[in-house]
Amino acid sequence: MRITSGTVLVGGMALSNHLLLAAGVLGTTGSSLARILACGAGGVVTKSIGPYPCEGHPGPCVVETEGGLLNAMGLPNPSREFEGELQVLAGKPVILSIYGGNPDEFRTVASWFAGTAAAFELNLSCPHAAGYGAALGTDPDLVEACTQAVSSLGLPTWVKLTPNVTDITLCGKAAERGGASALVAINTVKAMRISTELKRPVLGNRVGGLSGKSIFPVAVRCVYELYESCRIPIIGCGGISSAGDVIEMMMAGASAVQIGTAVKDYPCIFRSIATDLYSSDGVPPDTIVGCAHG
Amino acid sequence: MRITSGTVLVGGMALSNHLLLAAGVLGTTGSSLARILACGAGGVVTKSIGPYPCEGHPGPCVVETEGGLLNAMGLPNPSREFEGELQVLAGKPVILSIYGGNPDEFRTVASWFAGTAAAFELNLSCPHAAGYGAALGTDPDLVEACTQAVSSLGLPTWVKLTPNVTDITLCGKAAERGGASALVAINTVKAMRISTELKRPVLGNRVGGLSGKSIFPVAVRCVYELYESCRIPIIGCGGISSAGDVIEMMMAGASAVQIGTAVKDYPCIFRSIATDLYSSDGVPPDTIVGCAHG
Amino acid sequence: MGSLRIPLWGAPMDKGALQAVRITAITQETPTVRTFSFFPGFSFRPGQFVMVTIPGVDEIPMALSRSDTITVQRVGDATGALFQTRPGDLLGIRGPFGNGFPEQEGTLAIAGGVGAAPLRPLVMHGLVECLLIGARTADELLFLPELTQKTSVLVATDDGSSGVHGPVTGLLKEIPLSEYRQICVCGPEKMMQAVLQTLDAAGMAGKSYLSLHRYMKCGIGVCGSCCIDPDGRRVCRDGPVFSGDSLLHSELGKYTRDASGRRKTV
Amino acid sequence: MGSLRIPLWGAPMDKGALQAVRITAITQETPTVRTFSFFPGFSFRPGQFVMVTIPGVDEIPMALSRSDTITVQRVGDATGALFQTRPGDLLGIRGPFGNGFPEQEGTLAIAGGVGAAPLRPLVMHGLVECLLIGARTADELLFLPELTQKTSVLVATDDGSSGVHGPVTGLLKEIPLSEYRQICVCGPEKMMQAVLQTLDAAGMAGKSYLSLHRYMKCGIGVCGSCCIDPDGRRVCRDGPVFSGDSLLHSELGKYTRDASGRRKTV
Ligand SMILES: Cc1cc2nc3c(=O)[nH]c(=O)nc-3n(C[C@H](O)[C@H](O)[C@H](O)COP(=O)(O)OP(=O)(O)OC[C@H]3O[C@@H](n4cnc5c(N)ncnc54)[C@H](O)[C@@H]3O)c2cc1C
Ligand SMILES: Cc1cc2nc3c(=O)[nH]c(=O)nc-3n(C[C@H](O)[C@H](O)[C@H](O)COP(=O)(O)OP(=O)(O)OC[C@H]3O[C@@H](n4cnc5c(N)ncnc54)[C@H](O)[C@@H]3O)c2cc1C
Ligand SMILES: Cc1cc2nc3c(=O)[nH]c(=O)nc-3n(C[C@H](O)[C@H](O)[C@H](O)COP(=O)(O)O)c2cc1C
Ligand SMILES: Cc1cc2nc3c(=O)[nH]c(=O)nc-3n(C[C@H](O)[C@H](O)[C@H](O)COP(=O)(O)O)c2cc1C
Ligand code: FES
Ligand code: FES
Repeated sequence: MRITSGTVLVGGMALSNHLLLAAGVLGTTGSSLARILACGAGGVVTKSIGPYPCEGHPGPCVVETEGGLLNAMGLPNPSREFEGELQVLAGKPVILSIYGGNPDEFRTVASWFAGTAAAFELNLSCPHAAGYGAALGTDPDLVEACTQAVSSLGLPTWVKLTPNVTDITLCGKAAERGGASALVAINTVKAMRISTELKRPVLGNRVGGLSGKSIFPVAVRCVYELYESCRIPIIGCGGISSAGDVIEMMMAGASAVQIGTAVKDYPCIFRSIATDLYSSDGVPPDTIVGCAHG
Repeated sequence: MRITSGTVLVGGMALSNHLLLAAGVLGTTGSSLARILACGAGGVVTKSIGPYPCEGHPGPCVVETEGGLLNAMGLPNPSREFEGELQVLAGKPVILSIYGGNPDEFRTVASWFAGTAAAFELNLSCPHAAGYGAALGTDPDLVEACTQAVSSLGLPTWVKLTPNVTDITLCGKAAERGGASALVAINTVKAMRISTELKRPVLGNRVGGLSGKSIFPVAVRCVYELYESCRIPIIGCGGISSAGDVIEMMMAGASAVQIGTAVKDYPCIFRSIATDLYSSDGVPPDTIVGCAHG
Repeated sequence: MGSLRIPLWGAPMDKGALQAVRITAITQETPTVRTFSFFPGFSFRPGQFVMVTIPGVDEIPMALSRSDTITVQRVGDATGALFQTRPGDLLGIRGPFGNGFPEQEGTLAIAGGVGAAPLRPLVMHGLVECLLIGARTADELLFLPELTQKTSVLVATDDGSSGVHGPVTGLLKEIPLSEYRQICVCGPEKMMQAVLQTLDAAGMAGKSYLSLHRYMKCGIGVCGSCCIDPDGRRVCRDGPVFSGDSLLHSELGKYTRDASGRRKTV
Repeated sequence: MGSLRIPLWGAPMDKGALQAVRITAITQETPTVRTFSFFPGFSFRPGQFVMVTIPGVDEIPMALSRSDTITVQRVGDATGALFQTRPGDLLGIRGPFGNGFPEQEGTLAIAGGVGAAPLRPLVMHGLVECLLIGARTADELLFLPELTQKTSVLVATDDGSSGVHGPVTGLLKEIPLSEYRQICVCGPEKMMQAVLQTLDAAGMAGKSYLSLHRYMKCGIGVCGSCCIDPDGRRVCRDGPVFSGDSLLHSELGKYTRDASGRRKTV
């Protein structure tokens, strides 16, 4: 199955295709983001930027597992200085990922970038940063408040959700109430590996988040559940590595997708997926979004 | 790293080794359970038995995914007639898995088998059975009440937890308050796959549970978290397929383990793991349980 | 069990996944049996089965009667829904699963009713020297013209409308059993039990291979619904074809289990 | 980049996982540099690096100076903690990662300080015809006796305590650059920048290979912390060895980024 290409209107953005770079993957520098755009991505989400510069967790920060990656980067970021990185990206479809410890911090960071970013994505979902990410994102009231704080600035505001909750639709609905333009699902699944030789968790932060192929079925389920409960568009993320995965996510209810881990081995995966995904005799994308709910 | 063999005292049971069959895998008939014991399992958990016979969900009930299995069996079981199956297992280390829609149903089923089963395991965690399993197991109060209803019968009562919650330790602590003898973590991770050709979810029940290698890092994390919060023993389950995995689970905090999906390709995996796991010059198992928390 | 005598046809399949196939033709074989042809087909070994999804209804096990056909008797909901499909419709397929029959020349095949389906490929590839085939009535005899071209066929019908009057076991008396290298059997449970008894009396249980039916949910050996007593072997994975001697003291012909796992007398 | 001239030693490693190794020996090479030998070693190509975990402290990138050694200069917390370990202690290793130097004979190697570590295997395997080596002082010259046995060595020191007085670039004037098939360089950023300028002026940038250092967190090309401007190449995955001409208009020698991603002048 293939779909027709064309401008993708989603969550207040107009993208050249359905394939975006996920937050935190090769998103620390402007030139890296530009490289990914040159590799065929329809849009790029930056590394999550916070109210203060942060060096992240001690290493190891990433380790490969069977079928996935486990990471606990700890949200390293240059904070406001990231403005410098965005200069080479002026006019490009760049979504700035933001984290903060409360609604005010989210708004502060957003206001710094209101002139340079095309949209915001709120990281309410990182599972391994005490006081940030999922620490807020598991509480629907805080999700609503943080979303509200940013969406009121008037730029498209995407909210990225964590799968590590009993009911992801409660958080999706809270973001919708807060004025989100789109939901992004999912961030990593809380996980751990232990080095039996060193007798300690592999990651410096002990607990981390699982990404990659292993979590694809979890991501599809989350997108499917959100599609049943929310009206704003959903951007699917988690374990996508082929055009078939993109179609599957779209049938679950995603209007576009983000790709993270799979970029590691092949930064130009965007171009190769697009080649497999689009065809002039394909079906219109709108006809397949959510079609598995029939 | 190897450990010494010997009787394993865990959750009110005395087992010949650390390796148990997980609930619902080849656990529908007495002869199948006997086969697994003959294949070297230290104990077997039965298919979950409920208050009424149940045919389960329409098919497909199981589908393979990369690195795992997705299932939505729907708790098929012969209910009280399962007594007949247990006859060939008299005196064997059989743990009866139970499901019910409320504390009374749990107690009723348990009372039927109080003479034949060596212990009970409460399925408060199956992610795809409306009104059962995780429908109760995500609510700490219900976890406590169901545990209480069964543990008061006086037999060892294990409580199997779902990872599909915001904080698994709340459910672990609830089970502990209810008088559980041990915690079993984890049941499957809620997930879905869609057939892009058929344009519908693959499973008859649409949503199912992911098991196998894909979820091992999630299971290790859950066991690790429970070990920090609870005092009763933990039985690790989820994606275990080698002696190294068993050691890793024990270091996370597991006193014994259950194996499900990996049994599919090789029912005698218990014997082969035991061969790799035990050695007379190994370290005592007690010295490694939870050692990754140091 | 037997080395590979029959070339594998078609594309190998990702056995784990659910693959869609499109129905290309539906052939009425007998009043109650239809063959569904589909595309694409895939490589298999005679006696293997697939799990067939009728979308939105259920998934059921079916032997492959060719690399791209299943031959189905209408008995209930799922087979009924299958009979409602038309060419062009999609089905889901998982498999092929199970072990299949040993592939040896000099085979005596014994088929009852739709049990002719998994035996058909053995016959069509010239491995079967003689086929005993039974059905309720003459018009329920499956694949007869085709099979007759490839092997010598003896017929029995319950109502005597063709061949010997009575069960297919009646034909066994006339057959020099020990002259065959193996005996492959598929049919209704009671028929297979009767055949096995006769073969055992003739000392041929060890050279016979029976394809069993049990309630299957996963098809891959994990759920336990198809396990047989007393040894807990899985029909889907350790079978569906078992040697006759390994079934002599089993539940075969005595009881089976339903979808919930409750025993029911055969 | 270059075909495989040097046999791979040791066992291949599961690159994805964190593997423990045991320190077998610690050698004081210079007042600030120690070589840590460990077991087991593993196959690698000269110029590749590993991510080394000092348990409970941090993980840092280190070039392999042999298949089972790293050679470390003490500069801060993690290297300081490494200097506290003893033989028998465990380290974690991920890797080897990165591309390594092309393996060609007729190489001119240029090492500054601990930059001699990744160049050592090239020399020891006879690929290096001439080595220019620099350090702050005579006693900071790394591996000197060993290297002198395998190749002709020219020395420069900042304080003039051995060889030419001044930076290693000073030696370059005496060298007939175009006679070498390639020029491999590793050392402090400023030194590499100066070397590259000289090589470029001599028209040799396209035949030179520089091993870069950038802040690394993942080592496998996913986190983005080691990316260089202006093209976003990843030092850990697309490097650490880059051809000189591809670095001419890069951030090399100008700025680098710290753990948080903030730029700092070199
Ligand atoms: C390995 C194997 C190969 C088979 N090959 C063929 C074949 O080639 N042609 C053919 O017509 N039939 C074959 N069958 C039998 C076929 O699977 C059943 O007739 C079919 O499942 C009935 O489904 P239903 O919903 O129409 O009937 P229902 O009304 O659901 O049930 C009727 C009877 O069919 C059987 N049955 C139902 N569901 C299943 C199931 N999931 N697994 C096993 N048995 C079931 C039970 O005995 C049940 O009592 C095979 C069975 C097995 C196990
Ligand atoms: C590919 C590569 C190979 C290397 N090979 C060697 C070698 O063979 N021998 C050797 O002594 N050193 C080598 N280094 C440098 C070494 O990684 C740093 O000296 C070490 O990380 C310092 O850690 P620290 O905690 O002791 O210092 P800190 O006090 O943390 O920092 C001191 C400086 O070291 C650098 N640094 C710190 N952490 C990292 C990191 N994670 N990644 C990269 N740089 C870092 C930074 O420039 C920092 O300013 C290599 C670096 C790279 C990228
Ligand atoms: C190394 C790494 C760093 C990440 N950093 C961030 C981040 O800063 N902010 C964020 O919202 N998500 C972050 N993520 C999560 C990804 O954006 C994505 O949600 C997740 O990895 C699942 O998608 P994938 O399987 O395609 O990688 C990170 C993931 C990885 C692997
Ligand atoms: C086919 C299948 C059926 C299962 N049935 C049950 C069940 O009845 N009760 C239960 O508590 N868990 C059931 N489970 C969950 C397993 O017991 C186990 O918790 C899960 O599969 C993770 O372990 P694994 O990765 O080793 O399979 C089932 C799992 C599978 C794959
Ligand atoms: S059908 Fe599941 S084990 Fe055979
Ligand atoms: S260190 Fe992570 S991309 Fe290079």
